[in-house]
Amino acid sequence: MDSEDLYQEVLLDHARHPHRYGKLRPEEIQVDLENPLCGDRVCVHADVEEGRVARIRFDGQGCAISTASASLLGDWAEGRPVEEVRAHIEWFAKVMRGEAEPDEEKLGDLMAVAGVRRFPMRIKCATLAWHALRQAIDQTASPTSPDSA
Amino acid sequence: MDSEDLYQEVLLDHARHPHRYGKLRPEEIQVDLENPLCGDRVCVHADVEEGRVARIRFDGQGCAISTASASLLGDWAEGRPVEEVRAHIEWFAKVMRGEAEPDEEKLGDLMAVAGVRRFPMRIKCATLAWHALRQAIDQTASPTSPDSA
Amino acid sequence: MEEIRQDFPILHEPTPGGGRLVYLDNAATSQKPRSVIDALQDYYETTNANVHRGVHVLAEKATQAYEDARIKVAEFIGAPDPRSVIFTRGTTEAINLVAWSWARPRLRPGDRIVVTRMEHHSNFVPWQAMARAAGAELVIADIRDDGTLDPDAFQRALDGPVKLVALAHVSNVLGTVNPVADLVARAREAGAVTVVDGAQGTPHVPVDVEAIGCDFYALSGHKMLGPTGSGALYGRLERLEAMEPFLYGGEMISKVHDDHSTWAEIPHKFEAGTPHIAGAIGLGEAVDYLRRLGPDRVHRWESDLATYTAARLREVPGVRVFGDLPERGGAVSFVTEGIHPHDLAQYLDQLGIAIRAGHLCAQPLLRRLGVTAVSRASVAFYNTAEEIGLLVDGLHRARSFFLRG
Amino acid sequence: MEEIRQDFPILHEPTPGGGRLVYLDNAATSQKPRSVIDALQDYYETTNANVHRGVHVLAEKATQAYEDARIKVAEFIGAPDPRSVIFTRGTTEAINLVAWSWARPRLRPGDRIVVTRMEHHSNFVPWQAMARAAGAELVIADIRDDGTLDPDAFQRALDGPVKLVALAHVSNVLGTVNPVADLVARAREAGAVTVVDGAQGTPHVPVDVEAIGCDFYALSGHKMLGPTGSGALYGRLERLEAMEPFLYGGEMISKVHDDHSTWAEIPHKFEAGTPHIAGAIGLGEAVDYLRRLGPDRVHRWESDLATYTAARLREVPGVRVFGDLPERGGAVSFVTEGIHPHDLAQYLDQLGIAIRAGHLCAQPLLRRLGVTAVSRASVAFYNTAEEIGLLVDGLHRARSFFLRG
Ligand SMILES: Cc1ncc(COP(=O)(O)O)c(C=O)c1O
Ligand SMILES: Cc1ncc(COP(=O)(O)O)c(C=O)c1O
Repeated sequence: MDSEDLYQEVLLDHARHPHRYGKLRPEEIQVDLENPLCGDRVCVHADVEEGRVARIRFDGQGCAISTASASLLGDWAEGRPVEEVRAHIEWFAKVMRGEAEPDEEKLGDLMAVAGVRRFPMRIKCATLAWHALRQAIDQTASPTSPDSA
Repeated sequence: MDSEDLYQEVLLDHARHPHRYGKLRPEEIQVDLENPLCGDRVCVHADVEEGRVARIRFDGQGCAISTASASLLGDWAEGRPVEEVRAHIEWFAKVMRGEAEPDEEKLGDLMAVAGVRRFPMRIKCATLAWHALRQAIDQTASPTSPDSA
Repeated sequence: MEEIRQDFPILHEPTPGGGRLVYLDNAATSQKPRSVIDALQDYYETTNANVHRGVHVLAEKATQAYEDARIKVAEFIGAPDPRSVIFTRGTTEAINLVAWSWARPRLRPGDRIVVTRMEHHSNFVPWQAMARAAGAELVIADIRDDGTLDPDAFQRALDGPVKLVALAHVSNVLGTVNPVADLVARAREAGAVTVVDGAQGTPHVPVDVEAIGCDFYALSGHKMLGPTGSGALYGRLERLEAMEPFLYGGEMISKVHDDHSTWAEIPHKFEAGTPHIAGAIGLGEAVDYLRRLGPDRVHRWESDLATYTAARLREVPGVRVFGDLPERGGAVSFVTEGIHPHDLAQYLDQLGIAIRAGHLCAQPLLRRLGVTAVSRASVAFYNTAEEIGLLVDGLHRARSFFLRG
Repeated sequence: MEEIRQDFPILHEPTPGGGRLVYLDNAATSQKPRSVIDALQDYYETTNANVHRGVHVLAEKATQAYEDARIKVAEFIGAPDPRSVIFTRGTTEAINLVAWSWARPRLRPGDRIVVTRMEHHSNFVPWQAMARAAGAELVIADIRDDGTLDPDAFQRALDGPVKLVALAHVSNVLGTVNPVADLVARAREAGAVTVVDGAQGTPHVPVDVEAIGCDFYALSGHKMLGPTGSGALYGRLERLEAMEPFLYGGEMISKVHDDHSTWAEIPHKFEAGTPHIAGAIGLGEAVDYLRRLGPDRVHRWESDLATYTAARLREVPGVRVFGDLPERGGAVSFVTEGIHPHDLAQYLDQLGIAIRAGHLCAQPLLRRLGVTAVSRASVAFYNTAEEIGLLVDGLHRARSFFLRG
C-alpha cells in the first residue's frame, strides 16, 4: 500500500496529459457529475454512431485518479460497441466493489485504475467518469432502453 | 451507608404513623407539590395566627422519607413564629445541599431526616414537604412579603 | 453461565456493602461485556479519526469500522440494506427523527395517531406533541388487565383517519411482548405508517423488521450491551428517501449553495455532524456478542427467568405483580403493600441488589394500573435464578424491616 | 513535550509504513489522552447505570459523575450556572437545537439571519434551512482577502431586521480567530440573538461565554480530547427557559397526561432519553486535562506552531496558503499547484502524515477562495515543529513525484 503502487506511472501520465479533455460548451455537456467528497467534477459528451461509441470528450477538474480514469476509459471505450462498453462499465463497478476480480487481459492499462479499489475512500474518484459515460451513452444510444433507468 | 442508618427508628415510626396526615378537601389544599422522579405528592394546609404557624395538615402519598419528613417537620414547626420557621426551612435546605452542617441541637428528631443528604437521589423526597410548607405559609402569612417570590 | 458472567467486568466489582452486585436494572441499561469495552479502548488507541471525509489511513480505518457496524446492525434486525440503518443516540432520538421528519410535515388537522397505553414516554410524548402541533388526534389503545394489549381496543382505534401507529415491541414495565407483526399488518391495512419502539425488543427478543413489516424500528445500543449514546433507526428505504432531513450540517449535504442546499444520499442525509463513531463500533461489537449467544437462546432464557421472577415474587405476602403473561421480556414490575417502591429499592441497594423504582417513564400506563410508582426487577441473560432468590430474600427482609411495629 | 505526547497512546502506534504517526488532522477530531480513555473504561467496568432515575448505588454514582461533568464544562467555558449547559452529540446537534427550539418558532417572514462567509456547514445549513422555511433572509457577511471577517460587511449585514447572528469563534479552514466579544456586542446592539460556533474554539482558545456575551455557544467534545458523540450547548438561562423542547421523551418531562405534558426544568428539558453518559464523563475528564495544561498555554503553543506551519508551507514553490493572520487556531489550509489536494493527502498518508483534503464542510467559503478543494494541516498542542518539518519534506517529495515528467 505504497504511493508508487497507487499512482503507477501510466496513471500519472494520463493525469498529467489526459486524453479527450477540453472545454465543452454548455450545450455539449450531456452529463455533469460531481463527487461530493472533494468537489471533483466530470462532464461528458459521447456520440454514438451505428451502435458504437464514436467520440468521447471530457471536461471538469479532478484529482489524478479521476482524471486518469477518465482518460484511460476513453482510450478503451472509443470505437467499441455500445453494449460492450455498458457491460464493461458494469463489470468494472463490480471489480471496484470487490465483487469481481480484476482481469489483466480485459483491463489492459486500466489495471492501474483497478488498483484504487484497495483505497475505499478513493473509489468514487476512480468511478466518477465511468458513471458519467454510462449515463451519456444511455441517453444517446437508447433513451428508451429498459436498463437506462 | 446502611439501610438502618438511613431509615432510623424515629423516621420509620413517623413514616408508619405520620402526624397531621389526613384527607384534605380540595378547597383546603394550599399547595400541592409533586416529585417528578417518583410521583410522590404532598398537599399542605397551614394556618397562620398572630405571626405563628398555628395548625398544619398534610395529605398525599409518598415514600417513608417524604412522609416522615413531613410529619417531623410538622411537629417541629407547629406553634413557632413564621419567621423562625422560614429561616429554619432555608437553613435545612442548605444542610441538604451540603452547604451547612447538620446541628443536632437545632434539629432534634429531624436529625433522622438530615441523614438523607448522603443519598443524593433521595434529597428531593426529604425536602418536598419543606418546600410545600414554605409556600403555604408565604401565601397565608404575607402574600406581599418581599421574600415570598 | 459463569463463563458468560466472566465477560462482564462490572458483575465482579464488590458493592459498597462488600458483597457481589446483583444487577436487576437491565431494562434501564445493560451492562457491557469485555469485548465491547475493549473495542472502545482499541478504537481510541489505534483508529480514532473522523469518518467519511479523510483519505488518510486512520480516517479510512474509522470509516470502514463505522460502516461495518452499520452492516452488522442491519443484519441483526433483518434489514435488507444497510442504508436503511441510521445511527442515533438511542431510541428517543430515533423516534423524534420520525416525528419531525416524517410526521410533522405530513400531519393534517383531524388526522389520527394511534399509540398504546403501555408506551414509554419516548414513544408517547413525541406523538402527543406532534398531534397537538398539527391539530391531529392522539388515540390511546388500552390494555387488558393481564397486561396485554386489548386487540379490540386497538382495532377500534384504527377505525378512523389514522396516519401513524406507534407501539412498543416489548413493554419496559409489564414485560409484554406485543404481537407486532400482526398489529403492524392491521395498522397498514388501515393505511397507517408504523413505528415500532424496539428499545426493549433488540436486547431481549429476536427481531426481523422485514417479518414485522413496519416502516420504522427504533433501538437503543446501551440497552443491548452497547455503549451509551449509541442507537439506531431502521426505516424503509422509500420512506427515508422521501423524508426531509431532521438535523442540518456537515456530512448530510451534497452541495451547499449560498441560497439553498441539496442533501446527501441516505443514510448520510440523516447523520449530520460528527457521529458517535466509537459508539457505533461498540454497538457492532455488541451485536457480534449477541449473535454468538443467539437471540433465540437469549430470549428463552430471559423469558423463563422473568417468568420465574414473577412467580417467586407473587409468593411474597403483600406483593402484587403486574402482567399475567405467557412470554416475557426481561421486566417484572410490582408493588409491595406498605412499602413505597423507592424505599424498597433503597433497602435492596444496601444488600447489593439493584432494581428500579418510580414511574418508569410510563405515567399513562401507571395511571391505568392505579399506582404512581412501581418497583421493577429486569433481567438479562447473565442473571441467574440464584440472584432472583437473593431478591426474594431481600424482599422478605424489607418487609420485616419496614412493616414491623 | 515528550511527556505530553506520552499521554496519547495513538501517537505511538506504528503506521502501515512502519513509521511514527504524524497526526495533523486535529481540526477534524483530536486524539484522546490516556486519562480520557481510562475514564471510559472505568465507567463501564465500575459505574455503568442509567442516570437520574435510579436510587441504587450505580445509578447514584453515574448520575453524580454525569452532573459533575456538567459542572466541569460550565466552569471551563465560564458559564456561571451548570444548568446552562446541555449535553449534545456535538456542535452540529447543539446548533440545530437552537435552530429548531429558539429560531424556528420565532422567525417571521422578512426577518434576517446573519452568518459569515467562513462558516462550517453546521453553522450555515441549519440557518439557511430555517430562513427558507420561515421566509426569512439569510445574509452572509463577507471576509477580506487576508482571511479575516470584513467588519464593514458585518456591520452592513446588521443593518436590517436582524433576529439572529451565528458565527464561528475560530474558522476550521482559515484558522481565523474572530473577535467574538466585539462582534457579539454589535449584534446585540442590533437586537439580535447570538450563536457562537465554538467547535474550533474550546479546543484551541480560552473561552469565557460571559465575556463573549453570546446567548448560545456550541462545542464538540471529540475535538477537545473528549469521546466521540460528546458535546454541549451553552445557553443563557432565560433563553433556555423560554424555549420549547426540541426532543421529546423520557427524562425531559415533569408530568405526562393523556392529552398534554409539562416539561422538566432546564437543563433536563433538553436532554430527552438516555444521554451519552460515558461521553459526558469523558468530556469532563478532557476538560480536566486541558485545565491542567492551561488554555492560555495551549493557545499560544498552537497559534505559534500554526503560524510556523503557514510560513514553512509558503516557502514551498507553488504553494498558496489561505489566510494571512497574526493569530491562529490550529488550522492551516493551502493548495499546491499541479497537485490535487486529495492526491497530496493520499501521498502524505503513505509517509505516515495525516492531513485533510476536500471542501472541509465549508463550500460557501471555498467558492470565495476560488477553489473546490484545499489541503489542511491542523495542529494540536501535542504536535511539534519537527513534525511540521516532516510535512514540508513530504510536500517537496510529493512535488517531485507528481510534477516530474
Ligand atoms: C467550525 C466548525 N463548526 C462545526 C463543526 C461541526 O462539529 P461536529 O461535527 O462535532 O458536530 C466543526 C467540525 O466538524 C467545525 O470545525
Ligand atoms: C420501551 C422503551 N422505549 C424507549 C426508551 C427510551 O430509550 P433511550 O432512553 O435509550 O432513548 C426506553 C428506555 O428508556 C424503553 O424502555
